[in-house]
This record gives sequence, structure tokens and C-alpha cells, in this order.
Amino acid sequence: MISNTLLIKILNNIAITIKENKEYLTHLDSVIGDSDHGFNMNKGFNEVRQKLEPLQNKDCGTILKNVAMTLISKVGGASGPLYGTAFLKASVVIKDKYEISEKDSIKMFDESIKGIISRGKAKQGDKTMLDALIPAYQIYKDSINKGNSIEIAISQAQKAAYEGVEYTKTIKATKGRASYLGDRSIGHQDPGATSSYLILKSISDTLNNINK
Amino acid sequence: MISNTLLIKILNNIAITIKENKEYLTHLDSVIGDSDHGFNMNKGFNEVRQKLEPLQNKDCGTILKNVAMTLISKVGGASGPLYGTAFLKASVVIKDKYEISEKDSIKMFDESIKGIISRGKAKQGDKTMLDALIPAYQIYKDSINKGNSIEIAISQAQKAAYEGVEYTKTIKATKGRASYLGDRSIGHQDPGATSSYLILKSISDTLNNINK
Amino acid sequence: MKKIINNPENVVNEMLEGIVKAHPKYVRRIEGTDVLVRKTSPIKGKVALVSGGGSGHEPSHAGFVGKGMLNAAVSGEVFTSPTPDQVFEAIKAVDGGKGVLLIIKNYTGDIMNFEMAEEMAELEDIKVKHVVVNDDVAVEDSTYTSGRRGIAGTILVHKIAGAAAEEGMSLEDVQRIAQKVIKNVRSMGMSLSSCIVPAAGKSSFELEEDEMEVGLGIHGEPGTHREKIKKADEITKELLDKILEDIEIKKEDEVAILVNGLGATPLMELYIMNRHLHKLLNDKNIKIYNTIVGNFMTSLEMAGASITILKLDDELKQLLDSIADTPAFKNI
Amino acid sequence: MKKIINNPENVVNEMLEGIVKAHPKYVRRIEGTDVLVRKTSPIKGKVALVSGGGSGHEPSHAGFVGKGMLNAAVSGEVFTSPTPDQVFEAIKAVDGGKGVLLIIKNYTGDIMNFEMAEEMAELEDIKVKHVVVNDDVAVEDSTYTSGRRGIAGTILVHKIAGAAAEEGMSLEDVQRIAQKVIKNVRSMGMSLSSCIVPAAGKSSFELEEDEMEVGLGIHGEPGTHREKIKKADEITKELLDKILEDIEIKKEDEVAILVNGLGATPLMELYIMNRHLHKLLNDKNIKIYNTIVGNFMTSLEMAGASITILKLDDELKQLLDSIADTPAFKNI
Ligand SMILES: Nc1ncnc2c1ncn2[C@@H]1O[C@H](COP(=O)(O)OP(=O)(O)O)[C@@H](O)[C@H]1O
Ligand SMILES: Nc1ncnc2c1ncn2[C@@H]1O[C@H](COP(=O)(O)OP(=O)(O)O)[C@@H](O)[C@H]1O
Ligand SMILES: [Mg+2]
Ligand SMILES: [Mg+2]
Ligand SMILES: [Mg+2]
Ligand SMILES: [Mg+2]
Repeated sequence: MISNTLLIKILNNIAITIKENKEYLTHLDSVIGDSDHGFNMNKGFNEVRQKLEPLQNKDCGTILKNVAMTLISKVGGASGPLYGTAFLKASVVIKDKYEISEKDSIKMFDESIKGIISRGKAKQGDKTMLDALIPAYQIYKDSINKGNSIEIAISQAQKAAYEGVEYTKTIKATKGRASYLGDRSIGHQDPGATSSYLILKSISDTLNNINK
Repeated sequence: MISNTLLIKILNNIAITIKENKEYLTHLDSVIGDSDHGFNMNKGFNEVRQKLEPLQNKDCGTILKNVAMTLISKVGGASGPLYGTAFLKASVVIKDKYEISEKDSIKMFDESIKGIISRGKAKQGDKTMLDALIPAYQIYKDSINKGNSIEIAISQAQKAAYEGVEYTKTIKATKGRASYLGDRSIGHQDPGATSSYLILKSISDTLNNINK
Repeated sequence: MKKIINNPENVVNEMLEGIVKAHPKYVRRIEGTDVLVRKTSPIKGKVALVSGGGSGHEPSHAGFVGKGMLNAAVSGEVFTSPTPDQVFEAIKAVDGGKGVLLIIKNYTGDIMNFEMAEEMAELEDIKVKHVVVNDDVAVEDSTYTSGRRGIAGTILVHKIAGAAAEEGMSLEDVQRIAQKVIKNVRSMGMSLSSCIVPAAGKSSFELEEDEMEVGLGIHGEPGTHREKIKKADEITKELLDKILEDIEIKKEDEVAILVNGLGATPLMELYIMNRHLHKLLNDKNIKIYNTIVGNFMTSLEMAGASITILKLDDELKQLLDSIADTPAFKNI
Repeated sequence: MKKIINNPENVVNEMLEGIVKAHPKYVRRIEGTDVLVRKTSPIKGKVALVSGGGSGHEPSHAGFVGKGMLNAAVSGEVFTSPTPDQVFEAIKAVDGGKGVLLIIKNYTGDIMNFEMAEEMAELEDIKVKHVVVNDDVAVEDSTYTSGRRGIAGTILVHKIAGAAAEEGMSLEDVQRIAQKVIKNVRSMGMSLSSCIVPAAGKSSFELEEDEMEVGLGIHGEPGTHREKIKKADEITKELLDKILEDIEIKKEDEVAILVNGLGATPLMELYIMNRHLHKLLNDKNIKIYNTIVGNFMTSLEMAGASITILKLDDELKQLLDSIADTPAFKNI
């Protein structure tokens, strides 16, 4: 169970994580992209952070919808609409709810990924954020379905996402800006997969610290 | 006495000297000017060299007038009109003559310098070619007047020109492009003074080798 | 990082202010946005053209707002597609009742953001259509890539579709014309140096003193491959050959050519390329109807150039010739 | 040396060929020379304007040959004044019987070569006059220097004197107008990097990563001094302050401003400077009548910019506003 208060805390920590990794993400994007991923993600999540205060007592759906709209209107590039759509789809699942159940969380994760796919037309193996998110989601779903808590499941999921990031190093990009590099993209890790991993890792860290 | 044949040889050797020092002169000009002195001088004297052949049997005045016109129409920049004017004024002194006497040579040198001064409005101490040419001329005149040969006089003159070049390192440019640098021109040797010295040195070398 | 800027985070905003101050007769800014529209907007009874993309390509795109070309330009952060709300603001500001055509360059981000704006506009009953420019032959156009990128050829889409709109054509016709240009335009670029994204603060890639990067885009991304630097004539031939592999241009065909500088290349070098490009096309008996040389689609301070070839027909020729009056492109 | 060229010795010739191929409606080349004249030359009954100088400043000067500006441009080697015979060819080709005005930038070499051409023309009874542009306030104008250099302000002399000639004014009047512009125009520049003269093959000077050169000319010569690089707003203020020390501009005076790039500076940065320049002048209650931003008087691939201020009166304003149609400057 994740309360709206905890959700706010999670989002705040994601924003901090992105900020801490701004240069790192931009560096990754400079190698196979256009050097803006860290700057743009930080711009968006920094704005998210500033909007959290007045959302304190709102329902989880409203909170996430606001996050989504902020990302869509502040990030730009490829990641803005993709992360924006992901949060928007997740928000619909928990419309009007003040708590997120285990079951909700699977649905949210699933809908987010579906949103990214329908918006960006990519699939696993294209060397995008999906290569971190899809394996993470599969582990997450299995783990919850086995009866694990959100804390445990998300901790397993972020590890899978990390492996997904590692996997992106081995493949050729066929979607997004890195695809222009062809074979020269091999050997380099995908910035979007990395930011996805960092987001999951941040959620996991927040949840697991709280429960300790 | 310098015959028209010897004059051709002198001019040919000047052209070779300038070619050999093309990079050097350009380098000097890059420090306090605009990096073109070597290139332009070489362009002009290279053209002069190609024009010498058909001038073989012409009088000295015609030869030098041709050199002057070639320099004027090929060198450009500040040095083109200045060297062009110098050779033009010298050519007038020996109009129609097939030999240059000691006395002619003083007059030619004098007229050349006057031509440079009237065209460029500079004076000694402005950090220009005049700082090599004027002291060289004074020594040259004195030496010939003392009864020395052209060979000896020109050899003394080129040494004075060399000292003139060294002197340009100590002073501030107040004419030409280097003057824009103000005090920052101090410490650097003047490219035009250097090319003037190289020309005199080349004449001296030619004459002294021949007589050995 | 050597740049004449104040703060990397403010470059786009300060640039837009500077553009408006420079060209007050042409453009004004929609308050609270990074959208520049023609001084008098909307224009009733005329299809409006909206283009845009990341900043750093100046004079693209704001420099082409004016008579005979664009109605609005939307500027994102440096090399970052603008967000949907900004594009939507542009659409609303320029729609004169006859509909709006979005000119999008083929980048994942641009397409997603512009399409989202289109969805928003449709909800408000504004007629919107779009075209996607993909002229860069460096990238293979297959289902295994994101397809060819949009680069300098975009300028010709602006010019020709802009002329069509100015003539009062319907949205469908303006879109058809824009698509015809896109179908017939190809570009290929190379560079001698990288650029520095202000917020990143360092070069996007490094090149050795004797290397050039071939087939690169306009966002500081590396190209398709690296070579030893060649002579201007060889470079020109290499770029042209690659273009002609991709599009069939026959003897006696007429073309417009654009030799575009990426930002730090002296005009002298662009003209030297242009000279040889003319020779190569003449040798092939391809007729050059129109030549454009200059910095139109740049990549910050990148040194390099691209060549664009547009195959013309009578309709395109007439539209290319018509008057344009914008800050960065004028045809009298 | 990273350049898109073939052979350093041929850059000027090949560039001129490329220019003629790019702008055949505007210019043609006088065979056997490096002179470009308007397509239809001479024009009877109109004073003709001839400008020129070393190459490497593109689009200066050939880019300004056309209606309302120059009749001929003479190109020397890179950064080298053209020779008198070339200037003389230009004079002969454009003289339409009403005389020719030479627009010379204040460099020893330019003055000597152009004056020699003037002497040649006088021998053939062609009426020739000249003006010397010296707008660069970096250099003190005293008997102990060669005086202020001519830099970007030259463009405004071309524009305004060109308009006067187009109106049919006499040679004396066109000269008077040109001199009025010269008297009222001042510029000041800075750079972030040097340029490479093709024939020299290496940088004219070196700057550290955190240094800028202030008060430099347009030939890769070092400036008056070196400073730590500053923010765009500070640089703009420094340049403007130096200009305003040299020329009195009072409240309510009207000016034209030109923010000129030296070749490798992104337009983005010029616009950022322009923004602050407007603010500074507004704060002083100086009225900006006209703003020009772009690369007009460059120095090969040098990164940097200059600011030019021209104090206007009604006559200059009207001439500045009139039509110009040249490859690099169009006023519709
Ligand atoms: N079609 C797509 N589907 C999913 N993710 C994508 C797609 N295209 C790009 N991405 C992700 O977006 C990341 C780049 O984001 P960003 O740098 O912000 O945008 P841009 O490429 O427009 O500069 C890539 O690393 C990749 O993970
Ligand atoms: N007014 C002048 N009188 C005499 N010599 C001059 C004058 N101005 C410049 N010079 C000489 O010309 C040299 C520069 O020649 P060059 O580089 O060919 O011309 P530019 O300065 O036009 O590039 C200087 O080093 C100086 O010796
Ligand atoms: Mg990116
Ligand atoms: Mg020089
Ligand atoms: Mg981007
Ligand atoms: Mg010179």
C-alpha cells in the first residue's frame, strides 16, 4: 500500500535522484544522442517538485496526472511525451484513490509501458527505456503475484532494470536518435533506459528506507 | 658596375630567397600582422622570376620597371605598392642604361626609399621596412663615397639592415597593421623590415659569390 | 566552453528576446511562450504554417517567419523538441480559419510532441494537418531505423509550402505541395568539428585534427562514419553521390540546390563547394534552376556543411520563385 | 588546418567562381580579374560604387553587389588588399559616366592600392573619388597610429551611399553622404578564437580556454588586450561603452545598430548580445531606429562579434530605409 503522502515523498525523491544524475544522463546522451537528456529530465522533475506542495492532500490520481502534465509541458524531446504519457496512464488507474494497492501498482506499471509503446512505437530490443522497463515490470508482476510486498517487488524490479540498462550496451539502437548511429551505437548504454532505472531505483530506495 | 645580365641574376636570386623564407615571413606577420607577408611576397617574386627570361637582353631600366609593375599587380597589401614603388623609382634612375654604375646605385637606393616614404607616409622608427632600408642606405652611400665597390658596400649595407631588423624588435609600431597592437608590438620583429633585409642580403650574396 | 552567453539555462529565452528586438516588423512573441508568430497574426482566410524544433539551428526556425514562409516558429530548448502545449499555443495564435499545417522534422521527439499538439487542437475544432520532413540520406529509411532525419531540406519545404499558402490554397493542397517537396528533396552533411550544447558545457564528440565526420545530423550527434579529411571537391562529390544513390535525377531534370553551412564554416568554403557542385551537376546534364548558399539550418558552432538537392517541376518552380520576406530568407 | 578547400593558393578564385554560380542574377565576373560587378554594368547616368579588400570577410564585399548597394567588389588574396590594376578594372567596368566612388577601409595597404587605381583612372579621365571608412574605436585615431581601422561599419556605408547613388545623386553628393555615415559610425569587436589564413595553415594567435581577445580587427590580428571571458551582457556593455567614449550620442538621438558575427559565432549568441544592447541603449534613452544582426563582415572562421552604432539624421534614415537587393543584404 502506498498512501498519497508516501507518493509525494517518492516523487520528491525521484526529482532529487534525477537532479543528482543530471550530468551523468547528459553525458550518456552526448555519446549516442544530442546531449540533452539530463538537462531536460531535470528541468521537468524540478518543476514537478515545485508543484508537489499544493498537491499534498490530493488523491493519488490527481497527483500523478499533475506530474504527467508537468513532464509533458516541461521536458520536451522524446522523453517528455514518453514519461508524460507513462504517468498519465498510471494516473487513470488510480483515479480518485488515496491509496495504491499492490494490484493497482501492477496495473499502473503495465499501463505506463503500454502508453510508452503506443506513443513511441518502439519494442523491447530497440535500445530504449523499454529495455529497462519491460523486464522490470515482468519481475515486478511475478513478485507481487507470488505475494511479495511492493517494497520487495520494486527492489527486484530495479535490479532487473539495471540489467536491462547493461543489456542496452550490447545492442544496436533501432529507435530514437541513437538509431542514426547504426552499429556505432553498440557498446554504449541508453540514456533513457538509465533514467528509467534511476526512477525505479529511487522508488525502491524510498520505500525500503521507510520500512526499515 | 652591374650589367643587365647580372641584374637578372640578382633578381632571380631575390626571388629564390623570398621563396625560401615564405613561411618565415608569414610567421613573423602572424605575430603582429595578418599572416600574409610571406605568401604575397612570394606570389609577386615568383611572377617576377617567370618574367625575367624574355627580359634577358633588355636595358636595366626596362627590367626594373617590369619588376615594379609585376610587384604592384601581384603582391597587394601594404608591401606590394611599397616595393613596387621602390623598384619603379629605381628604374627611372637607370632608364635606357645597360649597366648600373656605383653612382647610379646610390641614386637608385635613395629614390627607392623616397618612393616608399612618399607612398606610405612612414618615417624611421615607425617599425617598418624603412628601419632596415634607411640605415642600410646610409652605410651604402658612405661606403661607395669612400671608394668601396658595390660588392663591399652592399655587404656592409645588409649588415646594417640586419641591425635595423633587430632594432624593430625594440620599438612600438606606429604605422601599418602592427600599429594596432600598440605596446604589444614591442618585442617582435617587423616582417617588412625582414623582407627588406633578405633582399639586400640576397643581392650581397649574389654579388660576392660572383666575384669570388 | 567558449560562448557569448549569460547562463546556459536562459539561452533560448534571451535569444528569442533578441530576435524580437531585431525584427519587430516581422515577428512578435506570444506572451509566456517560446512561440514567435508573424507580427500580424492570425491572417484570415489563409492556411497557416507552423514549424519548429529544438533551438541551436538558427536562423531556423524563427528566421523564416514572415511573408511567403512560416506563420509561427516554436522553439524548444537547445536540440530538444518543444513541448505540445507550446506548439498548441502557436496553432491557436495563427489559425485564420483555413487550417494549420505543421512542418515537423523526422525525429521521434518532434513527432510525438507535435502530434500531441495536433490532438489538442483537434479537440478545439481547429483543422490541423502535418507533414514530416526526412531529407537526410545519411540514415537509411527502413523499418529497422527511425527513418531519415529532417535537416536543411526543411527550408525548401518552408519556402514552397509557404508560397502555396500565400496563394490562398486549401490546407489539403498546401499539405500536398509540402509532401511533394519532401518526396523530392534529399540532403547529406559532414562536419569538421563538433558543437557544444550550452547546458552540457562540452563538445558532443571529438575529432582529430585530420578527421571529418560524414553523414551527421544537426544535433551534434556523431555521423555514420569518420574519414580522413579530404579536399573540398572530393567532399562535395561524396555528399552528392550519396544523395544521387537515394533519388533518381535524370538528364535534363531541373533542380534547386542548397549548400548549407552548419554554423562555423566560412561562406568562402560554402562557395568553394558550390562551385564544384555546379560542375558535377553540369557534367551529368542536370539543370540547376536555383542555387542557395548560406547558413540556414545550423548546429550551433559546428564547422561543416550539407548539400541539398530538390527535384523540381513547374509547380514547384513557380512557388520557389515567388516572393518571400522573412528575417533570414528574402526573395524579391 | 581544418577547412573545406582544395588548395590554399586557389581559394579566392574558386570562391569567386562559386559566388557567380550562386548568384548569376546579381553578379558577373570581369574575365581575367577578381572583380565582380553587377550583372548589368555599367549603369548609365548613375554614380557607381566600388568597394573591396582582402578576401576572408565574406559576404563582404561581393555579397553586397546589387541594387541599392555596390556596383563592383574587388577581392584580394585572403586578408590582402587587392592590387591597383584590379581596382582599376572595376572602375572601368562600372563607370556609367557619372563617376565612381571608391569605398576604402582604413588599412595602409588598401589605401595605397586603391589610391594608385584612382591615379590610373584619372589618367583615363574617369571621375573618381574615394572615402575611407574608419569605424573601429579599438584603435586610437592619432598621428602616432595608422588611425582607426575600417570594420563592420563599412556595410552601412555601402547601404546608405548605395541608396544615394541609386537616387541619382551626383558623385560629390554620394561622397558627402558616405562621409557623413563614416563620421557617425563606430564599431568595436571581440573574439573567442583566432582564424586560420589558408596559406599560413595555422592559427593567427592562440587563446586560452577562458580568455577572450578584445578590440581586435578582422584580419586575425591580435586585439588591443586580452581578458578573462565574460558573460554576454558584460561583453556587450564593454563594447558599447568603448564606442560611446568615442562618439557622443545624446538622449533621444536615433541610431542604427549592427551586431555582426565574425564567422563562427552562432546567430543565437548574436541575438543574445542584441537583446542586451537594446536594453543598454533604452536605459540611456537612445532610440534604436534599425537593427541588423548577422554575419556581414567576417574574419574567416573566427568566433566573436562586433557592435556597430550609427547616429542617424533624417537624410540617413530615409536612405537606410530604401530598397536594397543584393545576395547578402536585402531590404524590401
Ligand atoms: N520511440 C521510443 N520509444 C521509447 N523510448 C524512446 C523512443 N525514442 C527515444 N526513446 C528514449 O528516449 C531517450 C532519449 O531521450 P531525450 O534525450 O530526452 O530525447 P531526444 O532524443 O529527443 O533528445 C533514449 O535514450 C531512449 O531511451
Ligand atoms: N606606411 C608604411 N611604410 C612603409 N612600410 C610599411 C608601411 N606600412 C606597412 N609597412 C610594411 O609592410 C609590412 C607588412 O606587409 P604585408 O604583410 O605584405 O602587408 P599588410 O600589412 O597589408 O598585410 C610591414 O611589416 C611593414 O614593414
Ligand atoms: Mg537527447
Ligand atoms: Mg600582412
Ligand atoms: Mg534532444
Ligand atoms: Mg594583409
